[in-house]
Amino acid sequence: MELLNIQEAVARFVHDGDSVALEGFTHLIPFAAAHEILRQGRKDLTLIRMTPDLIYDQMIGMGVARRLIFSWGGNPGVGSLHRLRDAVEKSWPQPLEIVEHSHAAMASAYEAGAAGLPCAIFRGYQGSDLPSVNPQIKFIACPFTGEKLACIPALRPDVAFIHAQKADREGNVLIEGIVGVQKEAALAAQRAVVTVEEMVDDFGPRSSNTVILPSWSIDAVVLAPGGARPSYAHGYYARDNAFYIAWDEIARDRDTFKTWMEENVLREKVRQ
Amino acid sequence: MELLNIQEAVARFVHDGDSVALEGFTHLIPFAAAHEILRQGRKDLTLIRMTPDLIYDQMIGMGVARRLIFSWGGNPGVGSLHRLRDAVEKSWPQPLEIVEHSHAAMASAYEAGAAGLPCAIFRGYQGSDLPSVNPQIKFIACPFTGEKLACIPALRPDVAFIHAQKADREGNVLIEGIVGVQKEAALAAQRAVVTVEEMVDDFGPRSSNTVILPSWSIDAVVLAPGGARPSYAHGYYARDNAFYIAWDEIARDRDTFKTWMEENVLREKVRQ
Amino acid sequence: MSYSSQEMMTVAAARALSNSDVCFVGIGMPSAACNLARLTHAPRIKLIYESGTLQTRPDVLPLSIGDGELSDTALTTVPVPEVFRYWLQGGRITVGFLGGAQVDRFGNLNSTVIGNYDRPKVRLPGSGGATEIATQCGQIFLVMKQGPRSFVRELDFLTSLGHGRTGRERQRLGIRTKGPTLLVTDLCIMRPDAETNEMTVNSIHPGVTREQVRANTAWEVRFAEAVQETPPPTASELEVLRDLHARTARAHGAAVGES
Amino acid sequence: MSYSSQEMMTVAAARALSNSDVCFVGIGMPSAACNLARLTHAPRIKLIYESGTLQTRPDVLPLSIGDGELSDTALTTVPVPEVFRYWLQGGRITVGFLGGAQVDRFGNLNSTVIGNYDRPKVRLPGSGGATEIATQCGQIFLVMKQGPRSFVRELDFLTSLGHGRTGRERQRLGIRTKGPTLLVTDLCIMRPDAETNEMTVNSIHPGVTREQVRANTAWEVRFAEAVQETPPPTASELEVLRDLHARTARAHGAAVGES
Repeated sequence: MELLNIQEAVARFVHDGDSVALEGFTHLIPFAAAHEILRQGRKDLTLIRMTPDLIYDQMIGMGVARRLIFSWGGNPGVGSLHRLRDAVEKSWPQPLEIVEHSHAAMASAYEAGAAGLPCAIFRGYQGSDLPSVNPQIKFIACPFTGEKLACIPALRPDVAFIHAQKADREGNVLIEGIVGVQKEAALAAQRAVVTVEEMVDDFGPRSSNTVILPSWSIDAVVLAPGGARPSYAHGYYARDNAFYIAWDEIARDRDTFKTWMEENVLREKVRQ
Repeated sequence: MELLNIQEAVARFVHDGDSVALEGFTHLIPFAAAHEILRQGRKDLTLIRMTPDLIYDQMIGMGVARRLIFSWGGNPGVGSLHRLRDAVEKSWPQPLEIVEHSHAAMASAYEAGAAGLPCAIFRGYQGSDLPSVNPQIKFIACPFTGEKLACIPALRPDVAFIHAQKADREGNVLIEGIVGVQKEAALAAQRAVVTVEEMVDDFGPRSSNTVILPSWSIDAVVLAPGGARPSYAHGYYARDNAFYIAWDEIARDRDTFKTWMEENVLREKVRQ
Repeated sequence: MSYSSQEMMTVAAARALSNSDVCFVGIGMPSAACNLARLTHAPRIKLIYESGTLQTRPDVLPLSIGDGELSDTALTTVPVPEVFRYWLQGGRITVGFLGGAQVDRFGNLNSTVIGNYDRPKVRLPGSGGATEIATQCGQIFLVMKQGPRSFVRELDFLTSLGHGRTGRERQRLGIRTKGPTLLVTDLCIMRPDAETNEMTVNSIHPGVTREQVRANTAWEVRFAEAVQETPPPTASELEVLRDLHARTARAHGAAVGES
Repeated sequence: MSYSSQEMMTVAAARALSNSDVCFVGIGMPSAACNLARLTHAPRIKLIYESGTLQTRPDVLPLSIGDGELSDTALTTVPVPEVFRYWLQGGRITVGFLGGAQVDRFGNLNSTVIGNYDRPKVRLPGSGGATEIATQCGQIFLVMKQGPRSFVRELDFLTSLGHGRTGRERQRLGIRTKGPTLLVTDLCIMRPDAETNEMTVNSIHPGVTREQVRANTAWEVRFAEAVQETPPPTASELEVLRDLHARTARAHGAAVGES
């Protein structure tokens, strides 16, 4: 584990063509990391996320992705992800290959990745058309009961970014609240970077079973207060629901989107 | 979920011939439940436990088991489980069929049971003789990589007993410290009974990610303070290491063992 | 007391829930219906959101499936793989709420694409949890606004299994859960026919005609022998629902989560 | 300073550990060696017990793998399925310590039975975590008292794979971890031969003769070209080790966990 800034972490760990998971199930979405990947101009990425959310709508709209592995691509409680739709429906700004799963499948595939397995089995996709459009969905028979179970490849991203509340001075990371698939994504990845709200000397008194990623299970910690905005960080700030609603208008039009990204994401580079 | 006493819970939920898991990985071993099963004279049980420990040494020595599914059968830090050995080596007091696994296998099999799956896959048993003596260990090929993975049946006990720190007035159960496979065992079982140190009105302020079994996921809660002795309950009492050492002498001899059980376990019935 | 068709739909869905239900809740109308049930006749209902919040009691409706409010008021919050593996696949959920862009007469759902999968006219969000919710909850309540483009003869894509394209698919696949037992719309309530599993109108909301129901269904919709009139929302149901929406609007700083 | 052969063994095992190790620790001698390393030259070593305690720093040696002390002093404690799936099988452990009732010249272990499996002379505890520890840790350190009945020509049962019955089994099975790279006994230190993987004496403890090593090994034990004398325990190593044992004895109320 190394303590890096976000520029260093992205420069060091994200390469053109990588498969990248920026996870965070509604909570703790690592926007700061995504924005730095955009500023550094990475391309040809395979993006992996259960819920692409605004974070991948932005990345897809900026043309960094050639492939998306996902299970639910909407703006939660609001509607469509217009940039994702534009890419799939009209190949703008470039064609986007999609590998589509259900949530249960993605969650099991991250779990299998964290567990070092090549594949995950679960009872899934029964009666659904999804297996007919995703060749990565296969079925195997239980050798004891004969039951047909779904089997999909484990997710093993080249690099995962997650956001967490705290790191201590050793670089251990504490996550609390809706923990989603963040721990699994970090453990499943070849390289894992955690952006955090806060660095503390010591986590202090806590439950024995607190969700902690030890320093030796991740590659870098980056101090990034507010790094999950406009999503939220339990104990730090609330979800900016108004922005999620406003995004519908911003992203609906290609030019409005590009202008917004230029002004609010890409120009950040100059300031630093 | 019902609130029962231990006599009612055993009478209601444990039948002759059942497969029974009394779990607790070193911590929170449900001795009070085991002793009541002995007092009620159940027989022909299939006992399931990763570490049979003193709890199953007692049950096996008293002749209630015809079958044992396990992965490590020693007295931790002390030596042999003499009653288990006597049953396997000399069929005393009756023959004991054994189904033997590794810890990784048992843990994955409980996980699969909790997840409602018929089997578990993992990377295991490579190069070991165990598959040659346990026909429940099979191997399947990953359909994506061809890798050979171990596959074993999920554990789905007829009934599981676990011990926990607290239940609230709704019958939700809180477990803290070394949580072992207790949650998985309870969720994998057809019927689950939890003995607890303490009943509280409400768990009060706590971490969002506290290990809690909701009332609707278990069948009964039993108030049984000290119910894990001579093992321990984090926050309540320490492990009685001296008793674990003393057990070596008690259990070494058939008559000494029977006398001890008679005096310390079976006679409890009279007192109540 | 006057009410909207959206309110009628939410109330009708809420009434189908009971104190003994453990409910897998989606965002939007299902969330409103489940919380309305919890705040009225079913205070002991257990609500689970796929973000891992078990037995949660939000004071306001969440905008997303993973709002902080859900975790703050939950009995506990577990990882997402655990929610799908131990709780949903483990068979512990009695009712799942689903909707989609299209439904057919057997309660199958499309939430994936309009048009061809590889060249979609409209790319929809996709399955999310729906595909396994549809087969692993004890029963499924469908809630959707009715219209001829959403209540279709044939789905463009079958995302989540209802009773299958023949009405008999669940049995053939060895699925032991019941599938769609209820379809609540803004016009009526349908239930599967005991013989064919075709979703059949059992109850029509006050002021709605059979013609309206027919005009808003692309298949030849069947009516049960005895069709009831849905009891209108009571004053107290409406009051609780409107309070919930008012609190939600204040909390989110915008008029969201309508119904 | 005089010392026992048990102390020599513990110290020799401890020295093989470094600050960069993440160690899967068993009870007894491995626990003493790992904690001795942590309290002397390797303060940043990470110790994991199979009860789920990650990065634990016990003040006294645990009697069992799941003593409260381990959880109280751990960074965090995870469920047992997670320890075996995410942490061991996930490939995050650099060193595993193993021992058994029998070891053969290729470092394979028997902790299952003496005699026939179905009619055992002595039923041993069994695998526990050992079978997968043996193949999934980066490397394995074996620690066992040497004797002709435990250092055998042929195992009665192969519980945990070393280099296999031919010395080449790991490669054949596609296993990428190193297996036994070190065997520490009360008499000597062995390492696998670079060509054959046969465990070969590299270092003999002070005061021990080659004859003693031969007499306590049932196979024809090989010696490396240059055999060292193991440096004896230093005064500070012994002091820390004895303090640890004294604290442990006081805490457990009995003289357990020796060396």
